[in-house]
Amino acid sequence: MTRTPAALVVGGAIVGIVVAAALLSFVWTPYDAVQVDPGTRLAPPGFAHWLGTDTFGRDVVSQLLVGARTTLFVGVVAVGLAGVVGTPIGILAAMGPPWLGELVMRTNDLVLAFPALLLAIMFGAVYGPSTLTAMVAIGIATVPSFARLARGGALQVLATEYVLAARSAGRPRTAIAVRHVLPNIAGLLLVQASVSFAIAVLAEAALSFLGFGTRPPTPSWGRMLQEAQQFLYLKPELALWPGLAIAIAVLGFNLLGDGLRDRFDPRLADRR
Amino acid sequence: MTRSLLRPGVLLLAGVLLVAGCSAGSTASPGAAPGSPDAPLRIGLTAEPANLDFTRTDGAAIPEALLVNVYEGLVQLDQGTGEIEPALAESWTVSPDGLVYDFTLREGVTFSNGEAFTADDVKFSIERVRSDAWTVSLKSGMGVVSGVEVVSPTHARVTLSQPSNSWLHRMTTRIGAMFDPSGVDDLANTPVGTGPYTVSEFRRGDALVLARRDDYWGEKPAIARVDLQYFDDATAAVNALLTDGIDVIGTGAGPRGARAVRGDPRFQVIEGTTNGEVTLAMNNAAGPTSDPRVRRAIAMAIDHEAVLNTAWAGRGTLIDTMVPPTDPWYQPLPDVTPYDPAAARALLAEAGTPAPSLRMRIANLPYAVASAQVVQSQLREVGIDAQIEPLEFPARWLEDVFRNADYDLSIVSHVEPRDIRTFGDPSYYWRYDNPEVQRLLADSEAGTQEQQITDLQQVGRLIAEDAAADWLFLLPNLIVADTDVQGLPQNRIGESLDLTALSRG
Amino acid sequence: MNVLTVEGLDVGTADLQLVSDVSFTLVAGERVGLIGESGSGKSLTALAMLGLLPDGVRAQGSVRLAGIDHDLVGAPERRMAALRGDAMTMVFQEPMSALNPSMRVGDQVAEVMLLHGTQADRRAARAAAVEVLDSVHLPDPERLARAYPHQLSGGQRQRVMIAIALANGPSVLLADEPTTALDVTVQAQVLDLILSGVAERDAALLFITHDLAVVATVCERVLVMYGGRIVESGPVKEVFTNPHHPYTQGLLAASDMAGTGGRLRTIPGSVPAAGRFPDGCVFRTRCPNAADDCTVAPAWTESDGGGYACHHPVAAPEVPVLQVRERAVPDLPGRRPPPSSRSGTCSAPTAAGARRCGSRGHRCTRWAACRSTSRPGSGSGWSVSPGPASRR
Amino acid sequence: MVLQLVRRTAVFAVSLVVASVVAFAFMSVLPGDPARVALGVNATEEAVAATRAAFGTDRPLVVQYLDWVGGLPVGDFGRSYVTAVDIGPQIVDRLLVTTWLVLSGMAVALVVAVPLGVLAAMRHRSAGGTVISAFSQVGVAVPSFLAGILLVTVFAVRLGWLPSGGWVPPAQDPVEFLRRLVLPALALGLVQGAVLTRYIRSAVLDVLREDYLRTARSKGLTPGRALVRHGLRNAAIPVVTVLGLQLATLLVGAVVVERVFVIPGLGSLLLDGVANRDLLLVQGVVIVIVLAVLVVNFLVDVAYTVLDPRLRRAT
Repeated sequence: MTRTPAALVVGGAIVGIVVAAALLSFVWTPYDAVQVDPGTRLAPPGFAHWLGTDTFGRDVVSQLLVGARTTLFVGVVAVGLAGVVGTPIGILAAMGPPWLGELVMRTNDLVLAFPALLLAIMFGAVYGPSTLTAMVAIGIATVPSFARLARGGALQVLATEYVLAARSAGRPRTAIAVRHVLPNIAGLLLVQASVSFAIAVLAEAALSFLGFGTRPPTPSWGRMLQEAQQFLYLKPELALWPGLAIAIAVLGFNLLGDGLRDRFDPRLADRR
Repeated sequence: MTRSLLRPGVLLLAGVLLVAGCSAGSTASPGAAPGSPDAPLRIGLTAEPANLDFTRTDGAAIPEALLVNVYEGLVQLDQGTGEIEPALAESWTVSPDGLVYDFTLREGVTFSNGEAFTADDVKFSIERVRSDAWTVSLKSGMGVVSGVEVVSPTHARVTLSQPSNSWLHRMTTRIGAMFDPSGVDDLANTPVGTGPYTVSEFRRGDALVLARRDDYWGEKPAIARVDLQYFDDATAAVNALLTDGIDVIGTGAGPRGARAVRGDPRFQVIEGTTNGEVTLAMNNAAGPTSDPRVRRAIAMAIDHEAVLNTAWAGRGTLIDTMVPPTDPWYQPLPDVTPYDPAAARALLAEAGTPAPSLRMRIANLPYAVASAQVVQSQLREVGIDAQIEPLEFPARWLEDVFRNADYDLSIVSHVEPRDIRTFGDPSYYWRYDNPEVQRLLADSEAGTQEQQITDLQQVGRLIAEDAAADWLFLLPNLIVADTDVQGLPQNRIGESLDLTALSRG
Repeated sequence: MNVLTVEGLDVGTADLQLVSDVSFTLVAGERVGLIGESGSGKSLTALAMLGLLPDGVRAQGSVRLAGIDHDLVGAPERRMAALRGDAMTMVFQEPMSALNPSMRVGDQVAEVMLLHGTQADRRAARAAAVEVLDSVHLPDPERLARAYPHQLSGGQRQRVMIAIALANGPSVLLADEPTTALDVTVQAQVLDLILSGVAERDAALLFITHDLAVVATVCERVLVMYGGRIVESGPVKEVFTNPHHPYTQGLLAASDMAGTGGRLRTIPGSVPAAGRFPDGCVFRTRCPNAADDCTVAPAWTESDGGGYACHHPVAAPEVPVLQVRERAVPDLPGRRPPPSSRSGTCSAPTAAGARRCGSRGHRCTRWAACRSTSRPGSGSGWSVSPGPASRR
Repeated sequence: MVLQLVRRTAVFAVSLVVASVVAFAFMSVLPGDPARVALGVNATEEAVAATRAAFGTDRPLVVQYLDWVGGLPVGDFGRSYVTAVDIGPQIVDRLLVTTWLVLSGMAVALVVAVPLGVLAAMRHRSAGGTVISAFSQVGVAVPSFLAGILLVTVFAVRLGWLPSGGWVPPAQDPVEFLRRLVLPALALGLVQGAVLTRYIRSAVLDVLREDYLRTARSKGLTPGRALVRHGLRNAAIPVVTVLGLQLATLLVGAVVVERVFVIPGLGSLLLDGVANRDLLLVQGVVIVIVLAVLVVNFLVDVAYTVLDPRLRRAT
């Protein structure tokens, strides 16, 4: 009845592969991912270059591996930022006085009105496009999802009897937040993190495609796609690889999120 | 049971596809329409003008569209020979001391607002360049003019403060454009000139529509309407060409247009040269690059042929200094800074900076981004760490690099004709201050033609030896067009994309 | 005459048998209780009869309805849909969620009549819906018909459900614990409605519950289910006073009817999960009388208009487990029993009265103690009180 | 109800004001003096000062803000320093284009997602449902610009069925308008459709488990009709929230798709504005996008009360 294992296992495996690729790129890539080699421009896939080379003679496999690093980096920083900022805000909104909760939620709605891409373009316009501005913009745009989730979860936990007991026993608020609330909403936050990660990967790709993300020559899947677009007539597969990489990574994080959701919220087990 | 539920959805989907399919069949006609003589000729370009006022807005996009086509000067460049030839001036004479120019104006010329063109307009236009109304940097070309005199309605006399061999040539650029005093109120949106075309519509983000004037004084162009369609992205322009969305891709699409139509009989490819020197600018006044040894090391670390082949598919011309082959003082200088990584490393060591870290703040244009990656990779080979930072062009690049010279390295294409003279201006963003070069440039203005050529050749050699900048390659004039479009320019040596000779055959 | 004949009904998924070999009949106007613990297969049996089994659950065997020329088991959806809500209807346990929250109550009632052509058009159906709502004693039915379910109380909603179930005059009404989710004070009124409703239409009632007291009051016959099988059946009086099956005995003993004095007896162990019932006698894992021969499924033993399936039936007690005494109930004019016919403190059948009643004391919550139920026309009813045998 | 509406409107207004401050402040932070940028490199200080006065950028920021924000309600977004064109009409033109794009994308998404989502829910145990779920999972993972590139490559460049991009206003040539709308709408809509399919499937699955659906069937409705008459409206309630979020996503997704398909919409106006350092323009576009998102959120709230009688005042 539950398909928990499938989503969790497949999603986990894909994410694992992406992480492994990113880690691998630190110690080994088949070739230097940024070294231009005019002698091997647009080489076809083969023994020397498994997936061929791009217009600068750079090895596609190497770029994909380092691109995984960029992608994960953006995701980790963006989602991390959102989680670290959003979660306490959400818990605070739940535990604090009602007006604070109201204020937080309205601010949330307001931030939600600035979509990630719009924020990133604004940031890029002011500070110049870079991976950093992209990460921060995506992160800020993701804060509301975490705040909202944390607030909702915290309100539920706070209504449970053992927390009421703890409160009536006079335990300090911070202790309650750390000891009771946080552990109980950690699962939901993990689900949100996974889903946000998928969104961050997509956003980074779109931004790099528009030229508001990762700067050359740092390999990024979105940038690879943008560069490959010039060669659609000649070598369409150049666009295929980064496109596939993006799609697979997003799929992986989404599946992982679904799997985790089934885990942490059994009521939803059969939904997706 | 579920089937009955799905039916509306499936039908709706089918309906959408049907509409799409039907219209796909029925509107083959607009695609066929370009065959008719009145159909607009659609030219795809990649840099859209922010507005239509080149007196106040820098950049090549506005004169590309408007000069020669909408605005005319007293003189113009012959696209084939590069010679200066008559335009609104039927003829002219120069006094022996090179200070007084007498222009005899063509009669019966009218502006597109109906006003007649007279010597008063010449005086108005030239003096206007010198006023605050003009703000672009090129206005300095009019600095040598000391006065304009209206001798008669058809006779204008321009007096220079000192002899200038380059002034008449500059009169072929945008600063020589003739305006009507009553037509300068809204230059950004409503240009008024004497040219064969007027701007009939400017759909921002889409197209600039030029319509042929019936009351044009000269030979009327063959094409009644030209749509200059602007694409943010060269790939989109190529797609449009392939799907008959446009008829011509002007420069800007780069090699990918030529690549896409290779072997396709529907299209022709025209390849020539331009004035666009893709220049690796080096800050001569600040940072590690203020040391000439570092600059020379950079120039010698770069394999220019590899840059051209990799970044621009080998299309284009290698140049060794700020002079395109179409200028009279062109000279190859292969031995000044040959590709020699070992020597480059040695020079860096000698300068005491074996591994300098440099900011390469480039224009975010395709050729610059592509070249920068090759250059960066090659510099890395000799130990130079160059960080690429693409800046939005034009605004951000102009602000940070061009105006404030806040850069170590930069890449942009310099398309203004005869822009070697910029090395005589210490405030120009190269921040190159060489009295010898400045003296030679001043001399070249006064002497004979031969003297001018030798002086400028010497300047070319000096700046190359100093590595005042490095010249990566000269952008090609790569035009891809439907086979039946005739009269496309082989070379682009002026500022304008000359539409007057175009026809369909 | 049998209006409903169920024979050899099996319900199961691909790998689980959930209901096995269930057979029984309903006669017109008859009220039959179907009792058993949760998980014994009562609801599945009812859903199988209506053809409303969840995805992946299938029925085999035979369910025949008088006047329908085909077997209901395996009948195409279209045919089943035609008789659901018409010839055979059902009232569910949860009135709070059984009504569409985004549709006006009247429309939901009208729909069932429009659907089966009982009313010709929307306007007529709406008018009829108001009438039906009135017939289930809903106050101000005109206004209520325009209300949304969330504006109604639980009892009101269950009345609406009953209205829907009775609107087309079914020949069989399946009631699946229709009062369980309601406030005890409202339960009696709702039960009244069901009983008077089926009586008026001479419909057969299959009343599913785990509340033996209700069965004792309401039903003439009872079917006892365990592990997806009917383990005992017979007239209520017989079965409740003289159970043969140890499970029935256990149920009776565990029922709170069995007395307030002693410790409440329970059936040891718990109902196994679906598919985990043992071979042979399904009850043997919890049965005090279980012996080796219980690994073989016991045959059906006929007894006193019913029967049981057990190798080691309970010996007839010297004193009845429960005292079931027949009590005369006066014939009542109209559908509503007059207050005077009721015992205890529940004097008014209105919701307000019930609430008052509820607030007076807990005696009322034992509804068997504070109410009697009429079956108009028959003049008889059952009232149950603990017999001495239950205090052992 | 009235109080609720007043409160909601107040929140909406405050949000808008704060958003305008944010947008304005953001652009004021931008390095670069619009007057200098407009005048180019060799401008004299006097000319710069004169231009500043002409632009009004020599006034205190607060005054500039109030001046700008005061014009917004009447559609006066100021005049661009760069293009010397009134921004308001320009934004309106582009917004119209983007609205077409977003709405057609939404239509595609709905046409794809409603039947597929419902089918996937009703058949969620069968192979068909699983296949739909898998496809929607994959669809969610495809960036819309990639979808756009693929669509152009296949249907415009390779097959030549449809134009590769560009825009023709519907009034000018309805057929050509549709032809040019198809691919971008698909690029936007298919991806969003995949997202929506998942939500609809989930919502319908929830509804399918509801008791009232069983009630509907017990009345004699077939599963399909029961779902249509009783389920879909209730399933629509959670889906409307997603639709609201998706409208915002589509609005922003249009930025990228407009780039791929060379469509002169709000997104390309924004990118051009950034490239030309046209602060007023960027400011204007940002506030319009934010306003659109806020309005959509507001409408979602309204849609809620229409769909869910429980949120309405008692009749």
